[in-house]
Amino acid sequence: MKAGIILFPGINRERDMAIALENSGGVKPRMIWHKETDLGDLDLVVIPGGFSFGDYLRCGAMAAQSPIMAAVRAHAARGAYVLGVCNGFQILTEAGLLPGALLRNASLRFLSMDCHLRVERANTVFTTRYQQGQTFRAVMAHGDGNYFADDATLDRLEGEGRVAFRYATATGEISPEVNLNGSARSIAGIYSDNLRVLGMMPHPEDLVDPLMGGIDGKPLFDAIAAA
Amino acid sequence: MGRDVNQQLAREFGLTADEYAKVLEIMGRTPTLTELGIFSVMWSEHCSYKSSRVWLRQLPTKAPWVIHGPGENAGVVDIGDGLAAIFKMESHNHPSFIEPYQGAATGVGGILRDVFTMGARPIANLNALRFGSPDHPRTRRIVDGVVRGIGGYGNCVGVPTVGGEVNFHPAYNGNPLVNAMTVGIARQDRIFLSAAAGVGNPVVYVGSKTGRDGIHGATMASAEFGADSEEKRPTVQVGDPFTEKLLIEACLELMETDAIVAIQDMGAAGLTSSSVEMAGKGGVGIVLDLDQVPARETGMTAYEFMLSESQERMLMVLRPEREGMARAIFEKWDLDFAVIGHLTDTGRITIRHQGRVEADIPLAPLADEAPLYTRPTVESPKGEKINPARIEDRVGLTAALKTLVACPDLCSRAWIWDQYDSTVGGQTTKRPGAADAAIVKLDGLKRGIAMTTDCTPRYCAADAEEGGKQAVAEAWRNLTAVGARPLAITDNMNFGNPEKPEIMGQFAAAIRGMAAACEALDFPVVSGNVSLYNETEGKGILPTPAIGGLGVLDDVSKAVGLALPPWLDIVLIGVTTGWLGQSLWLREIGGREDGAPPPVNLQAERANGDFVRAQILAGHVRACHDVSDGGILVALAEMAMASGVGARVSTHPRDIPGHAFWFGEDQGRYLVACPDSPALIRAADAAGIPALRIAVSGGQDLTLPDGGTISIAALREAHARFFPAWMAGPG
Amino acid sequence: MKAIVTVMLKPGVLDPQGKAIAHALGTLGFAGVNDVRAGKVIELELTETDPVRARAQAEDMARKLLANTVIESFRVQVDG
Amino acid sequence: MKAIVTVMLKPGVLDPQGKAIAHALGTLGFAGVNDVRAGKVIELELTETDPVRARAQAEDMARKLLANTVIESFRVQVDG
Ligand SMILES: Nc1ncnc2c1ncn2[C@@H]1O[C@H](COP(=O)(O)OP(=O)(O)O)[C@@H](O)[C@H]1O
Ligand SMILES: [Mg+2]
Repeated sequence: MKAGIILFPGINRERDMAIALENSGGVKPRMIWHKETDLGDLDLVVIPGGFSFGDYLRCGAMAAQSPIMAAVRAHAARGAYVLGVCNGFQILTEAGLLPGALLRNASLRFLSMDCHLRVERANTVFTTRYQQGQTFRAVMAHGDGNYFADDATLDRLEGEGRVAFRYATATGEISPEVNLNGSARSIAGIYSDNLRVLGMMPHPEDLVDPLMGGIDGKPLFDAIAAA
Repeated sequence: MGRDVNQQLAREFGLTADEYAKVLEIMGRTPTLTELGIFSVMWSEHCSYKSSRVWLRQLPTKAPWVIHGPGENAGVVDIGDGLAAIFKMESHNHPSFIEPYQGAATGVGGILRDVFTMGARPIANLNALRFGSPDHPRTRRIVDGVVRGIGGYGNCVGVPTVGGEVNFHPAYNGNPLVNAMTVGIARQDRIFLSAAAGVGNPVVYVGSKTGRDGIHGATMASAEFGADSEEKRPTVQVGDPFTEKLLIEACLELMETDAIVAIQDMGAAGLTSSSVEMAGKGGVGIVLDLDQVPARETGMTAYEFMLSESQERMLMVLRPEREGMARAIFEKWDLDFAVIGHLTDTGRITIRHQGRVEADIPLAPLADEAPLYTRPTVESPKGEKINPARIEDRVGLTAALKTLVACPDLCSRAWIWDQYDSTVGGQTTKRPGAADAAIVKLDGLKRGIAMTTDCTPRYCAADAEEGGKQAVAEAWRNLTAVGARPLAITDNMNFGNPEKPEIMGQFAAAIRGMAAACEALDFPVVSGNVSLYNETEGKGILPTPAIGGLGVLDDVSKAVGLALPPWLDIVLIGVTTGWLGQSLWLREIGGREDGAPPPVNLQAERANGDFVRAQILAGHVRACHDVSDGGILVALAEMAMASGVGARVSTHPRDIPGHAFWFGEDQGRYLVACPDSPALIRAADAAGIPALRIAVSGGQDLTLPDGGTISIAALREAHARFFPAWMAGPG
Repeated sequence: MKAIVTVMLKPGVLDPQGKAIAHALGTLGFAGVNDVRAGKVIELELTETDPVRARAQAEDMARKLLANTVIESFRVQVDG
Repeated sequence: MKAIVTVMLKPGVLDPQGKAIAHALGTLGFAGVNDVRAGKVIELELTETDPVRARAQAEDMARKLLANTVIESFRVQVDG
């Protein structure tokens, strides 16, 4: 698995992501500056979290216009894998690679805490190491994670099995109390129509080491590494 | 501005008649407006430490592991593996009162720059906050803005905010304290200092453009708030954390090379203090051409350029042959890069602007003849020792515990830290609330850094010397409680008007106490900051010497947190006398804020702590928590709430009243949860350390010695209530 | 020439900020506030001096960057 | 009656958003953008039907809540 991490100015979880990828795959990912235009023959492109361009104007809006995004589009179009986490998810929606948008958290506050995600589909390249319906812990750290799409789009995502994760209780119940950012239908992550592009708000990469509080996020990276 | 420079103007700039006379003597002529501006900021309290320097000298600053003590942008200690921790704390009190969000945000930005300017990648931020009474009409908006500002800046730059402390007291109604601390890590062979060298070398400006931001911020920080503080408002600066993030990355990239001779952030008094200090420390001269300074606004004068406090800027001296390479790095990161001058052998600072010399000052006297005051001190009477037997308990243990865990000074701070990204970087081993000190692991190593901020202002108000001692001891204790080896501290001395003898008396006494504790605990001061004039219309704050402590763990997997596991014995380490003076029980339950604060026995402190640390590192302890605000029962409740596991508490020694035993605030104590308490107590006996088994963990309730029972769920509910409920209130 | 681009959330997109402001105005004692919507305004100082062309430019910028038309609508106003 | 409150940073106050937007527009190939300032707009639907009183109300709200007058200035526009 050849992985690359895209660096936009203001991205800040690239090192966390590199550790998680190397930890599972054994290979250091390539770091790719946003002004580059060629991704080479990477299998996986990761857009990590942070505040690209300060999140000024709208989260992800300016990064979505960067030169590298044409290459990311081509990479996705040829069926290669893309993972966008947090700001990465916001950038993928702004770039039109995933539907919908991420609005301000309903509480209007930054949310930094653990949450539980329910695996809505366990047979994608990202989730083979999880069980369908199981929950795992991930670290939430965002101000704009409130997933929005119109009802037709939400129906289509659900109908096509493209909801990746939902915010849930530890035991897998969906409820407004644990949908802290107010996301439509408790959606925490979605796939592209070919299931090869995944965008998600919480950070699996910050739970891959028992010393940092757990390894709930590790199966996701193990699964990609094995793909 | 076109005003005549004279004594009247000098006074408006904050210089006394004597100070202005000294300026005239140094210059041998009437200074220009720009020169007067430079003198006034360099000789302000904020930059010159003129009231505090004589006292700061008493602090111990040396230890074999100290690489750079006070005098550089931040303190530097050896943490092993060829690495150094670089850290400092700084206040942004006055700006945070005027504009809480931007004041706090730019405070974080400023302290980050002090740390990465020395070559360290920042790995953690902490903060120490004091606010007015929750009932005061301004407090809620200040808390909201300060917390958002700290989060807004820290989250965006991608440095985890891992710890801090918060107190409320009416003495801060008109003057909140916002003290921010940053810790960074550098290789010991790549530490960058600020002393300029190399006549002819280019002086380079990088970062954001200069605007008319915060002109005279340094003198504002050196003056009391009066009715005219509204007038001072335009001096507020807006932070740009995105640019700061770029600046961090660009500087660290350049620091991988040999291009930099010297570097200094532009903090208070911006271009003035950075250029004066760099050239002054290096014993060289400097010429600046202000026409080359990247400007955000048009028509700026030399005076404005020199005094602007625009954020996110740095000044560097480079090797001339590396200029092109350095420029390319900063351009890659979309940052301004401009050669704005060069070093000379004149020993003077010469400022040119639009073909004119706007300032020409000899550097040595500007530094050496800076005013230094030994201001008169009067020590305040100390609180009286309170006999616990004479304080009646009218509420019982259960009700008192429930009230205490819910009060603003003890309730859960989750509402705050839930707004701070504490995990970015992927190395945070103990997040806020998990342990007495935060722990961040070093990438790729077993080693980790433990950090804490501490001060108990109500103790300092009752007895500044004991309070100063206690603040240092508590920081040391909190590091010890996770298993870390305490190395050094940074401090932030927040006091009132130094021209009042009783305030200088508090300052002197606090320093005395701190120095004694630093000495006894081998815990030197390596950096710090002084914030004076924290008063509103004559009313002073509580004396608040905030301490930022740093320790090291050779192996972070050995660290313990405070969450109580089930089926363990809980052993109390240290002597309990039932000290109720200045305790939170006395204030919240007894309705009295008086008495002498608990004394710190430094020998016992050290012995107890060394014992606890050794037990933790030997693997005999599963959870540990120091006993501080609220006493033993509050400490135990905090351990129980952290895990959801209850405990059954034993009876206590008969010679002390129950409420005094369980809620008194004697110092130097810890609760440790261990599987084999007889062995631990035997070891303690052998070492002469007081140890007493006080509880057994398990179940879902806390069962108290008077038979009362309270569920952990109910405690948690009471503990969590205050902040969200208060914040949802009007206004 | 100055162009002012105002970007608002589309009707149907939840506006928690507007809601929070409405609530806060209520607690401050302002009555008679039926609805509040919060949006962004971007003021562009353009070299272009022809109002028609300036408007077209600003609209193009809004479509490409300033607004996300999945959730937002915009209006452009050109000032002499 | 509708009142529109536009809140901008005061002249001279650093506007990081505006700066970043200007930069992004440049990267997108838009030339002739000399300056960009970013602000907020709050649209209030008021019960008040008298334009003078509606304006006075909105100004009061702006001063008390909508604008942070330490660093921001505001303007109010009342729409029929
Ligand atoms: N209370 C203190 N104790 C020890 N050192 C201090 C104290 N206050 C300031 N210092 C040291 O004095 C130097 C100048 O501090 P300061 O002016 O706050 O730095 P900066 O220029 O970054 O604002 C620093 O090295 C700082 O660590
Ligand atoms: Mg400095």
